[in-house]
Amino acid sequence: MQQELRIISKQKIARDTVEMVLENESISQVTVPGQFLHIHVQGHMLRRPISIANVDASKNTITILFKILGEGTRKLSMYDVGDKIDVLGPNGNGFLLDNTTQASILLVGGGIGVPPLYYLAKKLTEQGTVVTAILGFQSKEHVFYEEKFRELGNTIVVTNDGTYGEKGYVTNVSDEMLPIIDRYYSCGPLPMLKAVKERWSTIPGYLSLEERMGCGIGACFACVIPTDDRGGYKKICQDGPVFTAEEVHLG
Amino acid sequence: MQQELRIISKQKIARDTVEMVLENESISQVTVPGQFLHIHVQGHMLRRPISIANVDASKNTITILFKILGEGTRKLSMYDVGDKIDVLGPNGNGFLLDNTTQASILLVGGGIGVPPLYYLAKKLTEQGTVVTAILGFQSKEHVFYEEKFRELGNTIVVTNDGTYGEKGYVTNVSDEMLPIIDRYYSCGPLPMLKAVKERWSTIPGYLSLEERMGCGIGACFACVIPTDDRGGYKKICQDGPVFTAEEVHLG
Amino acid sequence: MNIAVELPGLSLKNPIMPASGCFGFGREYSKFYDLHVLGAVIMKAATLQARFGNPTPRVAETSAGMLNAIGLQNPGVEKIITTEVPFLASFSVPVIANIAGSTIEEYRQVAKAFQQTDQVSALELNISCPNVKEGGIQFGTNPQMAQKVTEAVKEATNLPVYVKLSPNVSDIVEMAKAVEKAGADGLSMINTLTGMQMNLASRKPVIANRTGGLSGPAIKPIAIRMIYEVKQHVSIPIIGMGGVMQAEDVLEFLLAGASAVAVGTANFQNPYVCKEIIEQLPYTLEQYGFNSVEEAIGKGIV
Amino acid sequence: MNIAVELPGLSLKNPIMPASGCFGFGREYSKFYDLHVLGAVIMKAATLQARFGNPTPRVAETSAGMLNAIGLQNPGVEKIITTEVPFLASFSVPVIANIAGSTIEEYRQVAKAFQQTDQVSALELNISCPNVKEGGIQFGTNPQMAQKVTEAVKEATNLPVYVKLSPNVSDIVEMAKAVEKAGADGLSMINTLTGMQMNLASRKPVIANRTGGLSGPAIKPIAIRMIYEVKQHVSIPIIGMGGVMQAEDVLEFLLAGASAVAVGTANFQNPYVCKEIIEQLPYTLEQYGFNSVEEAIGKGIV
Ligand SMILES: Cc1cc2nc3c(=O)[nH]c(=O)nc-3n(C[C@H](O)[C@H](O)[C@H](O)COP(=O)(O)OP(=O)(O)OC[C@H]3O[C@@H](n4cnc5c(N)ncnc54)[C@H](O)[C@@H]3O)c2cc1C
Ligand SMILES: Cc1cc2nc3c(=O)[nH]c(=O)nc-3n(C[C@H](O)[C@H](O)[C@H](O)COP(=O)(O)OP(=O)(O)OC[C@H]3O[C@@H](n4cnc5c(N)ncnc54)[C@H](O)[C@@H]3O)c2cc1C
Ligand SMILES: Cc1cc2nc3c(=O)[nH]c(=O)nc-3n(C[C@H](O)[C@H](O)[C@H](O)COP(=O)(O)O)c2cc1C
Ligand SMILES: Cc1cc2nc3c(=O)[nH]c(=O)nc-3n(C[C@H](O)[C@H](O)[C@H](O)COP(=O)(O)O)c2cc1C
Ligand code: FES
Ligand code: FES
Repeated sequence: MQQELRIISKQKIARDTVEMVLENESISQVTVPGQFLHIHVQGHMLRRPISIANVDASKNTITILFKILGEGTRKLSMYDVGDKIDVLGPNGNGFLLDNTTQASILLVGGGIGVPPLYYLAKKLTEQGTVVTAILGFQSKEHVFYEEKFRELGNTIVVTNDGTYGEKGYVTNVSDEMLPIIDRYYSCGPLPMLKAVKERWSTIPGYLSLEERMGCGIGACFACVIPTDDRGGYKKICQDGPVFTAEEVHLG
Repeated sequence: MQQELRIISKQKIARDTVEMVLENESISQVTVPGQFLHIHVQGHMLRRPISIANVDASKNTITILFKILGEGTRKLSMYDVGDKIDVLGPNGNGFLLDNTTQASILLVGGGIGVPPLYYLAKKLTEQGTVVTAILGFQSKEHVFYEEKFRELGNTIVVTNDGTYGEKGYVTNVSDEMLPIIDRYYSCGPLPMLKAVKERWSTIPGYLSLEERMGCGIGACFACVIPTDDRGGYKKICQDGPVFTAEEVHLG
Repeated sequence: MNIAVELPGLSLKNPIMPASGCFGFGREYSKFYDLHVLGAVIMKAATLQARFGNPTPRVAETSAGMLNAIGLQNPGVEKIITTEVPFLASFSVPVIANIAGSTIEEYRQVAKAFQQTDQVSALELNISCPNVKEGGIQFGTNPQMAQKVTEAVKEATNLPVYVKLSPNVSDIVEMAKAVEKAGADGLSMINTLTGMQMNLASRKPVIANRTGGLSGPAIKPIAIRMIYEVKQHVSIPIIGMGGVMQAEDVLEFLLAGASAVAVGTANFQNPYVCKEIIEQLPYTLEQYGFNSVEEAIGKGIV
Repeated sequence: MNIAVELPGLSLKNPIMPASGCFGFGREYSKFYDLHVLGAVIMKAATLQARFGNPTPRVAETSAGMLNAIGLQNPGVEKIITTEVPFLASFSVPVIANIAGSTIEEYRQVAKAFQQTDQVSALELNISCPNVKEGGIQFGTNPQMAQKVTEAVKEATNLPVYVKLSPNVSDIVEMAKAVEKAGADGLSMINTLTGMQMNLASRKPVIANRTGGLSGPAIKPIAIRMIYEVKQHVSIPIIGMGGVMQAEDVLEFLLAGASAVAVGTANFQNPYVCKEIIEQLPYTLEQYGFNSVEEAIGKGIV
């Protein structure tokens, strides 16, 4: 689907981090956690993939959170409330909620990988699953959505420089601080995902991956990730962005 | 000078024709009729030259009129009141007012060549000169500023298709309809200027020329006009846009 | 308004087709609109064996353009024939197969393989892919090599062959003449220009393959110039491409000498772009005083 | 932060200079700021006799770029030496003379003429102007011709010679090696790419000369790629250019292998651009972890 979504609120929620609430009927009704919007920013050739961080199906709203990183996100941050943005979506597969068991779930998010986990946490707790979240940020001023996660479950914040919460990486959180985990879901930068996959190698996990995209819908083969050493691959935009930890080679 | 000018009003005054009033202290104080602003439109590599159509030095405002022709003017027309536009100017030489004689002056404007003549007419009548204006437009719906010119002097409107005023070209206006003329000033499309130069070949005249521009300030040699057959030339953006009818070869 | 065009092997109801590599095999875009509206479809490049392509990142954004180094990832010609061609053919739209290879022999075999199906209307010979280590660029920049590979493919197939020229050459006319002489039925131009972007933070090229092919509106003036030059020196028709975003661009290509127009990068920004251009084209032609597409072809050559 | 750079014949307090043809002889821009802040100034091309250049329109706008076909309009080398060079030299900024010609003999004579003044620090040999009928493009696309004209100019002058390469070639490395062998002290790259735009209403090319040179951000990826490739095959320094708009672009050129950077088309949009880039550059270098300009040169080559 390609649609124009009206911005109904915009807020800076941490350093270089913007929360935008968008209004749209159809997309908000069909979205599952982990999917993304492919956003056209005026004057830019390629769209920007941004995860869906929250959906309020009753109000027909979708929330996105993004970090001002380069030109595209900088311009997007300058759109005003009332403006419309052109999006493709919801794209991608989303997280498998797996609601057959009353499991204990760990969510591990790093920086701008945190947003999709929020919508996921909401959906998981709605179905009665117990979630524990580890949220990693660079430093205190980058922290966002801590309170919102706390409302849903036990939440541990770590910062690289120790200016807030625990010091270190998300994978430094010791087992004593965590319940017994049945499954984990993670999203964040590639080095973090590698470390997460290793740290929790004995339990099933789902990873949400990032890659530079062309089409964002599966046609151009820009965003492939190898699944084996024999030429097997998946497309992050279409088959992902969420994969089981085993099925992808993180290199 | 490069400055940001705030748009304080915007109005459609004829088919595809927009009047914009811009606020700026310094430019409005130094401008003479015939000069132009070199306007940067967001997302475009080259600036657009647009004549200054009026100045109110007491209110620090400058008026421009432009026709929506291509992408640049289309985007400019979509700027809102309160937005700022980035301009270079005032550029060019402007019309020589020649206020030594109490002359009878003819102004001949075609389409979007009319705007600079309005500010000129104002300045001429301020100094006591009698002006007659011939304003040519494609058709009735393209006519603008007729009333404003009438306030300053005798004004004859012609349209190519005869839907308003006299039918035909500005040069079709017969001598009987005109007073004795000492001098003329003309601005409009090149074919019109050629016809004007021929029609009033016996009296001194000033022509305001157009050409595609790069720098707009005399550095790039994009906008030259030959002055003879031996390689002589002038730059429209710097030495012009106004030239005496004799000094330029219209080809 | 008659917007149909007749080209060797291709009766096009309109001159618009997605460019190779920018539309996959149509599956994804078929979810946005009925592909039957298209003049034709050019498929993603086929090689003899399946290819994984280059490491990622494979794309980067540039001013009014993008770089790509996909590296000809494709499932191999056999799989394309059995699974992709029938899908596209189901929309009753002419299918053009883009073929690539590392050796003349590979080109020949891929071309031959497409003889198996009667659902492919023409071949587009990609002698200009800048993103593969072997072969690719050589065939595209050396007129003798271009001639040889064209001859080999012509021998191997009954289908009309459109040779896709690389703009990364000193003399595009020489290349065009060489492949015309070798029997090409038409030309496709232009492929991408080789470019690079630096990642300032990591201090290395953004694209893992280092260089990538530049496409999009940034290259349109180069495409127009090359088509204009070539049109005056060959008598085979040209499928033009490079930076087409809207119907006005299509008319610009027609005036410069293209007989049909492919749309690449624009699909990524607007998945409906081909459909929208097709709908707009009659109005644009009318606005500029043309009664048909055929009438506009080459009209800008002075 | 040390942003100075040492190049043959040029002690630059910073690596930024306006590109030839985009700054005239500095007079107009000197009204916007004190030209002393510049690393150097490259003058508009000089030919032996005064030239009027091409008919108008001479420029057109393209996506993220522009086309120009000025046609080397200039008052001739003698007049440049007597009236323009002293003006520029009065700002105590190194002056680079861009020289052009239709024959090797003309190049030689123009080069020789600049021996008269001691206010010119280096020559930039424009062997790549696509907008003149005779000579121009030949010297720029044929390695033997490029070598010959470079040798001739080197013989005629004691000044360091920077040869400005054309991007309209199949093999830029071959061209670079040829002129290095011929004694070039440095390279300037890139000049414009030959392009064209159609005027839909008039049904002919916008530019009276039909083709023009494409410049601006649209071509930056091509410039970066060519500099990256050439840097690995020559040992003479490169003055990089093509689409520079801001300090980040300068760093991109440095990483790709340029030792200094010229700014062309951007001056038309923002007459203060060179000054602003010079002011910003130390912060940009610092942001990406560099302590000097020299440190960044070629650091992106992997
Ligand atoms: C599936 C997915 C979900 C994402 N969700 C979010 C999110 O919720 N919030 C958020 O802040 N960011 C998210 N990102 C990252 C986001 O897409 C990039 O930060 C953004 O594209 C950068 O654009 P820019 O114009 O600011 O940067 P520029 O560097 O100017 O971008 C240039 C080009 O590179 C691409 N690019 C640059 N960095 C990345 C990156 N890390 N991943 C993918 N493409 C990149 C851009 O899309 C663009 O095409 C997500 C990425 C993916 C793939
Ligand atoms: C000294 C001078 C004064 C002018 N005053 C006015 C005025 O008061 N009102 C008005 O409506 N127009 C005026 N024009 C014409 C105006 O500059 C063009 O209509 C405008 O640049 C078109 O831009 P565009 O983006 O809409 O068209 P596009 O066709 O998209 O423009 C593409 C490029 O061509 C240039 N261009 C296109 N047409 C012209 C033209 N006729 N003259 C010069 N450059 C052109 C543009 O500046 C741009 O660089 C003036 C031109 C000059 C030279
Ligand atoms: C992501 C991508 C993949 C491409 N793959 C191919 C290909 O497989 N074969 C081919 O001949 N051209 C390929 N091209 C080139 C396009 O078909 C086209 O020639 C070029 O992009 C210029 O058109 P555009 O500016 O409209 O994109 C590819 C281009 C892009 C952007
Ligand atoms: C209007 C114009 C005139 C130019 N004239 C010359 C010239 O006389 N000699 C020359 O070597 N290059 C000339 N160039 C090329 C520039 O010096 C530069 O190499 C090219 O424009 C790429 O840089 P840019 O993208 O920053 O403009 C000219 C470019 C433009 C736009
Ligand atoms: S971005 Fe095109 S296939 Fe994923
Ligand atoms: S526009 Fe550059 S000299 Fe007139």
